[in-house]
Amino acid sequence: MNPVLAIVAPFLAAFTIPLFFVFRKKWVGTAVILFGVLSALTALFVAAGGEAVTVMGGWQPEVGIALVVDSLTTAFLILASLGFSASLSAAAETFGYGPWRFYVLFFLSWAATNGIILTGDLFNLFVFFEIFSVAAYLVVAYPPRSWQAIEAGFKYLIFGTVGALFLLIGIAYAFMATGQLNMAILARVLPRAPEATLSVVIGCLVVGLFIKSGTVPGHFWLPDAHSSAQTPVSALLSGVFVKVSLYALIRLAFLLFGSADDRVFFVLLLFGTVTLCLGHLMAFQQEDIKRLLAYSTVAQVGTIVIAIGCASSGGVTAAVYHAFNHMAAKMGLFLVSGVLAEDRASRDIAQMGGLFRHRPLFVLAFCLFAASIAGIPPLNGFMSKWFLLVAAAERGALIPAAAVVAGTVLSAAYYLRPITAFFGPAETEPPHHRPHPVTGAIVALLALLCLVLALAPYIGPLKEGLLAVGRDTVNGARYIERVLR
Amino acid sequence: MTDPISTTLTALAAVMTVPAALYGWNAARSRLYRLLPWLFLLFAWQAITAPNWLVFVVFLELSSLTLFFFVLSKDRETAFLYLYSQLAGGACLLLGTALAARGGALPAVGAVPPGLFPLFVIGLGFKAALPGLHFWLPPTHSKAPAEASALLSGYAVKMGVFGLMRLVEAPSPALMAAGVVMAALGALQAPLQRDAKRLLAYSTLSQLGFIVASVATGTEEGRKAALLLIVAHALAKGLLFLTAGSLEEAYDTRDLGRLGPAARDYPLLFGLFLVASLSLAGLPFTVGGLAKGAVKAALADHALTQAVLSAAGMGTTMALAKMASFGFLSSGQRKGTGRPRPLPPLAWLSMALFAAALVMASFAALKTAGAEVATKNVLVDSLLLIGAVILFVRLPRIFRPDRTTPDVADLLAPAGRMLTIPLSRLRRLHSGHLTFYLALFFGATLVVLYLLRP
Amino acid sequence: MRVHRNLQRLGALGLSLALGWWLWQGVTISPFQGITGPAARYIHGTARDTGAANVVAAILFDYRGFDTLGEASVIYTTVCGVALLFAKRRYRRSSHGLSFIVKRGMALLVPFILLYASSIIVMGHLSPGGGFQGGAVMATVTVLFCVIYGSSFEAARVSPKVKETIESSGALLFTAIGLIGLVTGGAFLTNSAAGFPRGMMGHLVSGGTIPLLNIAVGMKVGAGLSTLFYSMVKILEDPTESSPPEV
Amino acid sequence: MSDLFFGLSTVFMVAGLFFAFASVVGVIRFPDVYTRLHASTKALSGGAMMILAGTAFRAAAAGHWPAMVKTLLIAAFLLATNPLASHAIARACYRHGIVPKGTVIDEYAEKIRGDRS
Repeated sequence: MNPVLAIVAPFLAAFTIPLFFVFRKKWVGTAVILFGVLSALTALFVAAGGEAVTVMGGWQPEVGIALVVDSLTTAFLILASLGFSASLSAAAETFGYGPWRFYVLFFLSWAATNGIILTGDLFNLFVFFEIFSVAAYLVVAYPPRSWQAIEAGFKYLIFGTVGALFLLIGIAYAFMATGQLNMAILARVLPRAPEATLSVVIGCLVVGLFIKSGTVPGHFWLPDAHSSAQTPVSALLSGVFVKVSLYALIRLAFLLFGSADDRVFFVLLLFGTVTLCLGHLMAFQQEDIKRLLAYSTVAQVGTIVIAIGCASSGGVTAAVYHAFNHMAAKMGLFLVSGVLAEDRASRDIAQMGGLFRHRPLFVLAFCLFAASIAGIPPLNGFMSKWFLLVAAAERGALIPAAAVVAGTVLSAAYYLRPITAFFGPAETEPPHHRPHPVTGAIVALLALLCLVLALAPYIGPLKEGLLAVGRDTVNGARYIERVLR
Repeated sequence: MTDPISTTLTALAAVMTVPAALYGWNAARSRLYRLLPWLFLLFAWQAITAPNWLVFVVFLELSSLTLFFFVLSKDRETAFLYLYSQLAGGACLLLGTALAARGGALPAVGAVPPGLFPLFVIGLGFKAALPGLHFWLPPTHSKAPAEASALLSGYAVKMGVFGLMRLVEAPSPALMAAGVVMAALGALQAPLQRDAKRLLAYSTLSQLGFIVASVATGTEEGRKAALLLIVAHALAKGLLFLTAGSLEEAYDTRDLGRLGPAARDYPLLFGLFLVASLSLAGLPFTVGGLAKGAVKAALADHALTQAVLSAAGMGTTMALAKMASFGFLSSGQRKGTGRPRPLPPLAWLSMALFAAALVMASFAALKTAGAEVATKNVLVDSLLLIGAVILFVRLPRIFRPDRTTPDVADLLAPAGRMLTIPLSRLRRLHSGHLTFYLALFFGATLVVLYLLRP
Repeated sequence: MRVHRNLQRLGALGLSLALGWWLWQGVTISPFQGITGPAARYIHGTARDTGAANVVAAILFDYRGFDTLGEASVIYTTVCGVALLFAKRRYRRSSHGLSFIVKRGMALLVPFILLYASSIIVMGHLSPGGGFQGGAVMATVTVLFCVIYGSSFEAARVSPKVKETIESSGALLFTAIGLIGLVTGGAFLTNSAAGFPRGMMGHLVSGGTIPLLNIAVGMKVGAGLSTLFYSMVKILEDPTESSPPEV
Repeated sequence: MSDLFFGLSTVFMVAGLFFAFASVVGVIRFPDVYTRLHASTKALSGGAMMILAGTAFRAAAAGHWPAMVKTLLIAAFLLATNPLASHAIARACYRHGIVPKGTVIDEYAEKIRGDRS
């Protein structure tokens, strides 16, 4: 299947939903669901189709825009389609189909996400980042019921724009130095650029992606945006959007920054460690459950950045594996905490008493996800952290590795706070009780996904796939050869 | 990995868990707790028979986690203290394992590269309560439910020691020093406590000191002696914690200053207490006495260590004498706790099981050790025992249960306060001022560019 | 306090200068060695490859047409989002517009403006201009309507739904052309290789898909910017509701 | 013929430049909105018209007729829009409450009052 269809399918959805609204209002809901299924299936088919390269317009990669499918792309396509499908179902239950424009934005961001993952062209990457970011700013602020959400969206907008600016400067410098935009060609010619230019290119790209992914120092928007957004949106932000930027970081780090390897990866290790520590320490101090989860996301982003900074195939494997684990667990956590916070009409942890008796299954799922994120042994979070630790040890990065294990202790500490609150006594009975069948089903599926991921190192194909991602990604020459063949 | 050590410890785990599970069967709490001892048993077995350090750490953490939930049912703060300390130890071990796995294969449970030895010792030190890292032990043991204390003191800390046993293959003076300090510290602290279970906790610390010192010799003999003492201590301490728990159940207090003449109300309980404490104190021909003898024999080359351990043994005896005297024998001090509550039959059954195990272990040990070894030090041991009791009787002032003693754990609160300062700084950094954020960001961008300079 | 603020400003100045210096460090001014890479291909090969007279249009809509789809989608996203956030049913209060003279004068000019916009769009492949520019001019008309005739005038004549339809149809047209290229030419957005008429260079019908894509983008941008403007006008018109209540 | 057109175009352009310059001076020197508008509109209309007319003649001199027609069209559009804009600005200013400086008789105010009553 042609890779472009993974981008076109959600685009078609976004362009068609308004027409449905104008001409057949009743069918909007059905259309949203069908397009969701279609987009997910297309992406999965593209992922299943194996390695492929296609150039838009039938040109050579040099003049046209290439789309590339390799194992890293495959992994992230699967991650994105899982995350988007889960979030779409939750959103359909939470919002209904009245705000159809929300779904337009949703599909646009889906298309942009797939575009970022598939594209092999630096400027095209930037364009898709723009669609994706604009959609993200807007869905964060939706619905504009409180100043808090609008402020969060605004903050995200400012920071995101600064990040986009840095990305653009970096791309412009790269183009200025080489006259090329295709990533495979750039990987060949960029190292020949003057050192000073190269350092600016790398610096700008890295800093831009730091903002987009929420790594310190560009993390300031993240806690606000993730905690003020509506539940399905928060889940999407944490589960997929952050990962996509990290995907770009992985791709660019191993493809373009070749000649400055050590310095780049040192920067990644350094800032990853700072991010991890800061995220954990801030999460430790939160009273608001969604802010806690948001800061925990910051910490996990730090973990993944450390994994990338290990600069080895093991590190990339750990990063991808951890991205999957974090997607499954954090989406689940956001969905569950959304339901529980709605029951209590408050996001304050202190007021979450007695929810175990109120919604035992949701709370148990919360415990599972929290244990997974914190890295309690047999669960998936532990497995990926172990992969990461080994990669870090091989790299000789002792301090990041120590930070990761110390972070495990801290995260167990702050996740236990809401959990003990749930199991604790209730001052009053929760006033609301709305059934959440769809959210419940998604949470159950995510929990199942967590368990499957926990077994991934023991399931042959999955393990092979993960290892292949690491191997292929680190091997930049292979990518170049495949694109320019 | 199967060898005498893991086989013995596997069996010991079962012997410890069954009475503990029985004891807590009817406690007033969620029924899920009935599952916990068995979970603990499962994880402990896995840890003991682990093929490599990773599996060992994983199951060690899981067993700590089950005990954490036990403690959580009674006291939240202590539970968290316990969990953090255990997780910190686990984290060290995990890091060490990752570093040891650098070459490719997972490191088998055994000796590690010399550079990583301290990291592993620290990690296991959290579990085995090496001095300085023992801050969690007294509060946790005293505030946990009795059966959890029995498992904690009887088995959980021993898993850390088990790790040390595998780790230490050559004599390690540092570890021996740690063991001696532990034994002395526990022996000094135990007789001065007023909380019955805290007293037992310090006595555990002291006994662990014996075991660690014996392990630190790095010889096969030392390991065997340590194993014997582990068994002796586990059974005796399990029974002791259960009796202390029964006292608390009956009189609603663990304060030795307020406990009354329990020997009058529950003569049988006192009998069980005596069985356990005599073995623990090292009465000749009991398993405890034999084990201590074996430890001292293993430490034959280390005279100073031997001397300190003998003194520490007297401390243990004095502590147990104090518990017997104030907990079971003294009269008229009890204030308003009303009539004692009857103990459930399951509690009796579990304690009886422990006592039976203890007696059987004594016979078995006697049989394997032979009469010659058993009678070797009878005179000295008896003299030490009697001397300790005499000391206790002659110095009533020191042992009166009316004060508490300072410990490392007291440093935790000020340390926590110190820690809040950087935390609140960090919080103030996230003030919400967009311009400030941007300034920080651009500053960091400069740092990145600087680091990437050609 | 003022000292503090001045210090802050000084710090900001220092940061900007330092950052600017670093960026300046990276600027390489290499001696001109002729145009190489894709740029050379664009300059020398456009006429042969695409048959469009306007190289920029050829780059935008053929070589890098996929980027253009993305860029048009950025506008589409913005429009949709602003409409989502500022969703109000209708105008609470409309101005009466300007004086009779202006209204009448405007009425005479509007057809010409529309003609101009259309020419920019349709001749995008021949002369400077194209879908984005023409669409923006087109949207200007609706902005002028709002200023001159009052904000409810335009909505009464061109319903938002029509604009929605135009915008979405433009986007769909773009995608459909791309898909036709995929089906018949083997790759998304294939131009003449997919059988689109190549035409004579310099004529109105030339450049294959480029004029069609220009029209699609023009529809998307024109209707989109207009919707954007009116969504914001709705918020401005109603100061009481512009501040959302705290939840 | 072409020489005549060329000369005419020069004359028109010079005259146009003079008017444009005058309008600039007026915009700077005049005291309030209305008088400045007066300067900019009238003088600029005149100036721009003349320059465009000059351009048209020059195109005619070169025999480039389409260019001449285009130029004249531009002139026509300028003639239509510039007064409209000035009118709208002046009216808006008045409605906004800006009173012309030194006016004695304000007929517009009287008309508005008349309309209201």
